[in-house]
Amino acid sequence: MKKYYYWFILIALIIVLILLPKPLIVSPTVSTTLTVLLGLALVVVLVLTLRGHMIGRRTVFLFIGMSLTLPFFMNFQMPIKVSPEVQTLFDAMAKLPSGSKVLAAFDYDPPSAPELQPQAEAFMAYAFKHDLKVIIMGLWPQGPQQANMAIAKVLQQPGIRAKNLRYGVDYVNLGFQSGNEFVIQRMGTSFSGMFPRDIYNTDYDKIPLLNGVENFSNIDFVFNLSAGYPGTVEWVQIAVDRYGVKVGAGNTAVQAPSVYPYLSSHKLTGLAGGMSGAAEFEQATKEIGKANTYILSQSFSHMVVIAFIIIGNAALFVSYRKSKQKGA
Amino acid sequence: MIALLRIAKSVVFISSLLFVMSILPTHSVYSQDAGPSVSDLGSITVRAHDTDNDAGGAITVEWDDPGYEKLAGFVGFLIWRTNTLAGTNDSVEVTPFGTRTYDDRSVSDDSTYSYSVAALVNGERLMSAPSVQVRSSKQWFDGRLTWVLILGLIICGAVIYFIESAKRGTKLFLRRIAGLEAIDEAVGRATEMGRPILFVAGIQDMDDVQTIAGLTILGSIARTVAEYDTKINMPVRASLVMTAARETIKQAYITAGRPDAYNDDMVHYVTDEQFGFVAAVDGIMVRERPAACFFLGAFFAESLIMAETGNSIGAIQVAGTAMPAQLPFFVAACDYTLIGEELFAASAYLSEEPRQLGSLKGADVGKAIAMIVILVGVIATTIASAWNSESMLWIENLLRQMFSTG
Amino acid sequence: MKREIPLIITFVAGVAFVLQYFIPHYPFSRFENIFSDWFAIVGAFAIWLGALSLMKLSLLNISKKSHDWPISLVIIICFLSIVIAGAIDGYHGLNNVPATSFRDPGTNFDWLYQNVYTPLSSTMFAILAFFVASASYRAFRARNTAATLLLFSAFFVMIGRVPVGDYLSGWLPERMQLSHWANWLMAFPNTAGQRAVMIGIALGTVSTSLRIMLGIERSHLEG
Amino acid sequence: MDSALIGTWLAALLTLGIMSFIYKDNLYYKVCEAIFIGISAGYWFITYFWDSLYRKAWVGIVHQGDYILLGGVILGAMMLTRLFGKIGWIARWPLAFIVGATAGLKMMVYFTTNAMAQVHGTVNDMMAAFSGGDLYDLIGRLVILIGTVTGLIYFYFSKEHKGVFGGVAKVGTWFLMITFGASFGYTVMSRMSLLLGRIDFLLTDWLKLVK
Repeated sequence: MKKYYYWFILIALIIVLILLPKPLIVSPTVSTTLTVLLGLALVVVLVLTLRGHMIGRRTVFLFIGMSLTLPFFMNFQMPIKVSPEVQTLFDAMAKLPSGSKVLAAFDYDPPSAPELQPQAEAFMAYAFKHDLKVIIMGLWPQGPQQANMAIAKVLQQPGIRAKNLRYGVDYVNLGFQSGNEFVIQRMGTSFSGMFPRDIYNTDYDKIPLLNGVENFSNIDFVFNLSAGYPGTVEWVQIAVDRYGVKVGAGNTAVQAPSVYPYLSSHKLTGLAGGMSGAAEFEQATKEIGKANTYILSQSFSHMVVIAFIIIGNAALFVSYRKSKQKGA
Repeated sequence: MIALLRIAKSVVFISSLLFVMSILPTHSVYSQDAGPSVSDLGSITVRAHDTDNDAGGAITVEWDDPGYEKLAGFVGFLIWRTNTLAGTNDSVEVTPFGTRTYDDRSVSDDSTYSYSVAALVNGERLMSAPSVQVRSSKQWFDGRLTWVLILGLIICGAVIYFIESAKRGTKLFLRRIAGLEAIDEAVGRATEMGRPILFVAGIQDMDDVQTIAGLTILGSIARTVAEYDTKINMPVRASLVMTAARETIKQAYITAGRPDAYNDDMVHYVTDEQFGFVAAVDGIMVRERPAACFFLGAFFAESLIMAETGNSIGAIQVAGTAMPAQLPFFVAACDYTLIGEELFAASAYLSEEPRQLGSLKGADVGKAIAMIVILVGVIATTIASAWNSESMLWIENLLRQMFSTG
Repeated sequence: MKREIPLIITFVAGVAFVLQYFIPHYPFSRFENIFSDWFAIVGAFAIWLGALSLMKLSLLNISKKSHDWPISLVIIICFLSIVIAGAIDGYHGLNNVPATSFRDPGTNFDWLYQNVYTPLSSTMFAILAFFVASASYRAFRARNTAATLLLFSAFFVMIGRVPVGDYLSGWLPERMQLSHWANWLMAFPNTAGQRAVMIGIALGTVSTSLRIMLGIERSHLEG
Repeated sequence: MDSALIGTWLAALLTLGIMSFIYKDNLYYKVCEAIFIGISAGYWFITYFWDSLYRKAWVGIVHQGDYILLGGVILGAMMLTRLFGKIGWIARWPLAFIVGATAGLKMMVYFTTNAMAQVHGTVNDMMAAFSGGDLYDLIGRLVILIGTVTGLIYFYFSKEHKGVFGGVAKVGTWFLMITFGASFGYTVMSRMSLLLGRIDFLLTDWLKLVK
């Protein structure tokens, strides 16, 4: 009979969660208390371990789960310092006069969304608020869909909805095109040659926003969201090196180190790398969104992992001590 | 105390490396191009020839730019083609900035062509004189791969030489590999405890050499399994691997003289989906509680999920893979890990067949060559750059040419 | 003969595919494409064997009324439901526009894919985060010099890649900051280790392939 | 109740089921695992059927006249002889072909891209360090050189790891450990965001607890 308790608890928990007030956000004081409690719990684990009680995997799992989940409900801002890379990216965007045409290349897929989607949303919101005309395209098949999701989300903001933005006039989605870096190369001569129709099958010539957009020389800035190949490296090597257009990028944490050399040689105009880059980008554009929650979760979880490694080694030391004392 | 010493040793090792590099001066290796200076522009010269080392159907066009590209209003170079047999003209492609060569892959080997290149400036076409007539053709040998062929022949020759000499009875010395005794130990323990063995040959299909290497190790394990009547459970992710693994285990049972004890269901297909397969393997581990788990083959992100689950049930675990990114996880969560090449060597060791061992000796020749080339190359480069030695520069360039792969 | 023919086939196929690497001339130039086409087709036949094996084991469980027989029933029902959905949706109008496929958004097959297959697969992938944590807790211990090096290099890379690392070392000159150390470790010692492993793997592959082609390694062809 | 809402609930319940495994194996996980196996095996079965058998083989041979694909069909049919006990041994032929072709193909690919390109890279790195880089670069490349050579010595099977040779091999294992540690540390961080994505799905899309 006892094993059915788990089921009752689980179902009751789900019902409670559904009945809770929404959105569920706790005050900064409670948030700080929760953080301190989490820290104290780790100290307890450390003391237990030092006394020789090794903790089980489930406790580790619990800590990871808590550290990732709790920040979602917390109402506090990590003090985030905007790094020079992100500042450069933001400055380049801030310099664009309203009506500038920005090409947004979405080169990622859903698994990278936690890191890149917040950047996409912040970018779209910023662009729409400052009347930048956005031309979307993707070298990854699922990129343009991710773009549409970001647009749908930012269009719900009251300030942006009031602007009555029109598809085809204020923004356009050209869709995905296969061919990797060759797509960028061909776009250097002709956009319409590479994208004869947009994602909704409208002819390139019939879209007002694209009137007079022949190649990169009609584009004021390229913003590239990239999770690998093809991505930022290809954009820099072709669009920047050959056609001299300015490219700024948002990258996943895994991908970012490989584009740092371009940043130091000033070929790349700014970079938001990984979750922390996304959070900084949100700070810079003042479009606070998911990344500021995510970065809290991620930092918490990283700290927990590091804490566990330290605890594990502390335990090792103690056991060495003990065995030495026994030996002596 | 010992632990402190170890940590100190590692700290010194890493931090001395890091410290030296951190106090060194910085300077950027990137430089800017000089600005354009164009005065009078001549005409474009065009050369066309059959594309080298290919399967036909392609002609390479090369041209030089007297300076059009630096003019404001320059759009690109237009490649213009004349089919001299059919007498037709067409434009092939407008090339992007900085291009001086173009492979036209839309020609037929049965016709001849002549090419012109036009600079497109402010809507004008500044056309060059046509090139000579050319015809594309197929080649029987890819000239860029000459050194690959020579080096490949040396290493394959070494492998075959040692196989042959082992066959004639020459004693070959090979050092032992730590993970291998563990394989026997693991099988032995499972037999003693009367619990099954779990074997996973990676998640790739038969078109990966690692899968085949995993199956050859399975062959050795299965012989022991058949002798001692241990239970073996082998879930697979690809149906072809299932067929091959069944053949392998069946043969082991026949060799052990117990063909009737063999059952096809020892090897069973689960699903082609990577994580569906993982979910199933995890389920098998926690329910059947195998005493020993073998993960030998090509693995991806699932490596740690499986190895950690195996660890949690207290199974003795032996892993081996040639996926560099997954090795750390196996090293962290398994009792023994065959690192990279050891996976390929393991089956030869386990078979104890002289011919198999000979092949390892051949691969060692390859490693020796690699080390010698690296050292010679580095020494030659050092001397060449320090004393401007001509002969060393020659060696340097030769090595560079030998090992460039096209 | 039963034994020799497969060995001859292996040898001839192996040699042919080594040769195609060097010969751009037709028909060698097409070998790689032909192999991948054939391989896909053989795989499509072989998956019948796999599916039958899965169905057989599940049915066996049900007929024996073994402990978990309803679970086996779930497998069979799910398998059949998506197969039937995919078979009905299928491909339509192959040569005319618009051609529809069973994978298009809005089909039953796609609904199953989006709401069942995808969440299951990404969650299974995501629980890796838990295992990564417990593995680091257990494995990153300074047990011996090798383990200590593993610990330190992992630690540097980890802490160098979160903002905390830069807060901790922000007062140092740029070259000595943690993020810089992390990048250095990735760029140099890490590359060295990777290279040694990769060269070893390559030579291991060559010797294994030769053993296979020469018929010394043939356990998968007997039985 | 529209199908999207049902879909979200289904996805959420399946997500929780898989997650319950980390606590311990239980009936809920077993059911989710069975659903996963059934659905994904069926998914690949039907995908193979339409893409490889229908689109590639049937359309290729019957509609486009690419008769070379018949070879694949014949090999595939041989594979199925496994179902008929007596002539089952014919199934070894396609297996022999695939294994042989793989051996030939992969041998050359690995030899050039792994062995030759990496040796080339190591030598080239030193050249680059001398010709253009600064001292920082040079030290780094030197570390690559030492690490690569000592690492290769670890993989050298023909000599016992004793004396100087053993010492050098030991340095090789140290480099391997640094490599493994670095990759591990690098991955720990990127894996967290995968789980973050699932938790976000549960809290935002399903429970709508946060925006």
